[in-house]
Order: sequence, then C-alpha cells, then structure tokens
Amino acid sequence: MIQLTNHPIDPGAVLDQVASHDAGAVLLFLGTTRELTNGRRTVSLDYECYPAMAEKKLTELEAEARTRWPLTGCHVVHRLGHLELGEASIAIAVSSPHRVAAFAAGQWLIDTIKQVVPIWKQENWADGTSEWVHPGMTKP
Amino acid sequence: MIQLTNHPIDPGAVLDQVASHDAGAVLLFLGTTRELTNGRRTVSLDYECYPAMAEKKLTELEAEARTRWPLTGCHVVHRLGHLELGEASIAIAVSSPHRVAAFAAGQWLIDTIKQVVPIWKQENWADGTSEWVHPGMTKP
Amino acid sequence: MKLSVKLFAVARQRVGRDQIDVELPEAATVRELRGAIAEQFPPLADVLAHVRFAVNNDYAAESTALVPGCEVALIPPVSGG
Amino acid sequence: MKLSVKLFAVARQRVGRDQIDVELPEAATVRELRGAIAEQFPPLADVLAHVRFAVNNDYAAESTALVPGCEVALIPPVSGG
Repeated sequence: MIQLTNHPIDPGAVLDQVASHDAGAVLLFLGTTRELTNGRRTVSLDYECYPAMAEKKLTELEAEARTRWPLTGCHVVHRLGHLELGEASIAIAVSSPHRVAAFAAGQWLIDTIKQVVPIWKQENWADGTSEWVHPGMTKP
Repeated sequence: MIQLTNHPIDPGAVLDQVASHDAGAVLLFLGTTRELTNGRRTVSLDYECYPAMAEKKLTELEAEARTRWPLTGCHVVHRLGHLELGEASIAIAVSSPHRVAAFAAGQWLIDTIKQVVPIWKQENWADGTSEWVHPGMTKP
Repeated sequence: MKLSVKLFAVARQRVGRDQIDVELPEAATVRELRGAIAEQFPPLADVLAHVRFAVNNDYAAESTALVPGCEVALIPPVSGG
Repeated sequence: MKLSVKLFAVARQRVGRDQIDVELPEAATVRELRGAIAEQFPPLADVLAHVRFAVNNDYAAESTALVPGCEVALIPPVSGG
C-alpha cells in the first residue's frame, strides 16, 4: 500500500500495515527533517507533489519491490505540506521472512523513490529565505 | 542505550529514544516470531540470556556502532522469556544525519548481535516438542 | 496545437502559475516542446536543461510524440523522500 | 582448584542444572577446562566441540589461564536477535 498524506505520519500505524505471521524481520525507515544542511539552519520544510504521477510511481515501486524480494508486507507513506523540525517526511515499512531481503528492499525503495517520484521539498531557512530543492540544478 | 526486558517491546518508545534534530534518517529493525521455519510450525518461543555478559556485549556493540558511523541515536532492546507468534524479540533503532549510515549501522548491529551476544531461543513447535536453537550444532 | 504543461516547485515559482499553454506544431516531440517552452516562457529557459517531462504520468523520452489531450508535466529534479 | 561454570540453553538442559563445579589443576587453561568437563560431565561431551567459553564476561581463547574466583560460562552457539 502507498499513501500521500497531509497529516503527521504515525510510525506504529505504518508498522501495523506490514505485520505478518510469516515475517521474521520488519524494517521501518523514516526520513526526518534535519536542522542543519551544510551548516545552514532549517526551521521547516514544505513538500509538494504531482499527485497522480506520484501515486502511480509509488505504486509501481511497491510492486517492483515485491517482485524483487519475497516480502510479506510493504507500505510507503509520504507526507505533504508543511513539516516542522523532527517530523517524518517519509515512512517505508517492509517485512519479510528473512532480514537480508527486508534491508535490501527498504534501501532500494528509499534510494529509488528519491530518484523518480515527483515530490519536491522547499527548505525554509532560519534567515527567512525559502528555496526549492532540486538536486543537480545550479542556482539562478 | 541497551535494554533486556521481559515485557513486550513498544516500537514507538524505541523510536523516541533515537529522535534528534540532527537526524535525517531513522531506521528501526524488528526481529519477529515467524510461524514457519523450513516447513515446521512454531507456536511460541522462549528466550534466555547470560544477563551480565549479554548486557556487556550489547553495550560494547552500541559503542562500536557509534564509533564506526556518525549516529545521532542508537537504541537496542532484546526481549526475554516467552514470546507469542508475531511478537518482536529484538528492536534496533538508529538515527543519523544521512541514511546510508543508518542502514549500514542497523544491518551491522543485527548481524553482529546474532553472532556474539549470549542469548538463546527455544522453539516451541506445533507438535508439542521444544528445542533450543544452536546454529551449527548437530542434533543429538 | 496548444498543449497544457503542468509546473511544479521552482518552475511553478518562476512563472507564477501551476500550468502553461504552449504552442506547438502537430505531432511535436518532447524535444520540440523543450525548445518551444524556452522560447515562449523565458523565465523557464535556464531550468530546462535540468528537467524531465512526464507524459500521462510516465517519464517520456525526448523522441516521444505529443498528441492533443495528453497530460504533460515539467518535472524538475525531485527531492522527496 | 574447583571452578564453577555457568550453563545455558541446551547445556543447562543436558545437565539439569544452571551451574557445574569442575575439578581442575592450578592455572589450567580453557583448553584443559574443555577436557575436564568432557570427562567429569559426560552428558556435555558431544556439545563441547561447538561451544565457546566466556571468562569474566568476555569470550576467552583456548590458551587463557583460569584463576580461582574468575566467572566462567559455557556458551553454546547463540541464537538471539
């Protein structure tokens, strides 16, 4: 299952989605709002997405993860809107009979989501300025 | 921090232990009680440990993980006593500014804990028999 | 033909709108769309080298032909996760 | 000297106690302890090839010398996690 939400992510609810008697390993990854980036202070973040395509890509990636690894559960939630420091922007939970698959699938999902899913974050810096983050794009 | 406990593990409380404004990534690993092992059905597990040495080894491994990777938090809880199907026997939470370190530290911790910490599990099989699990030891 | 292109993040910010209408020859490709946007929307010119385009919710090759009614979006480098 | 050795899991089960007292020459090593246990506690003989020993809460080498009062434990292959 995948979900885009404007509400805070509840890690316990995400874990519940992947619980299974066939699981020996459960992995949860949370991306959280960090205060310092290259020495600059962030006070908050705003996330926006291209909803139809973001849902489609997340759904495709979940299906691909389930094909690549023997998962007993896979759930991805991405937060949108305004996030305060310390809040989670993404939660990825996977469960599997064995831990190697859980780690591999979790790592592949976060790496791939960061490359292909049309979601963007805006850093709101402590100096009052804001800036969309576009990796590899030179500043104007 | 490390903890040995006879009570069910609360994943939310474990995550709270590693929360940090300097963390961009939080990883939680749960080892859970699986129903089937090589086709045999488990109904429950019992864990026992050598308490003084288990605490010492877990504390050493946490310290080593913090030396190897730039972690902003590291918390390991191992459950002891009687566990029903689906319950977590271990929870490992790590947080770090970046996700690569969080994944590497989490994977190293579970791999190493399984090799060196003096904790043992007994499988209680559906056929009524019970058996201590000692990897590599031939059956009597 | 006239094609609507959805804008996000810095692209939306530059133009001040979440969608633009681009004038294109019939059966234009993504490559031609890129050129047309550079010409018709100068504030986007310098970001175009870094963006991908999506057609009907999939990333499209430069050679993909665009047809009336397809859903097109300009996708700056993503930063979710 | 007489040395107490803690037992766990299958070793405890075999002997029916969580500790055994082993008779050893002074300054015996872990290697000699292994031999003495095999001789004095036959139910443990066939597990000894697979176990490690801990002295004062650290895994000990076969050549480690044992002194009176040290805490010794027989550690079968572990299965926590």
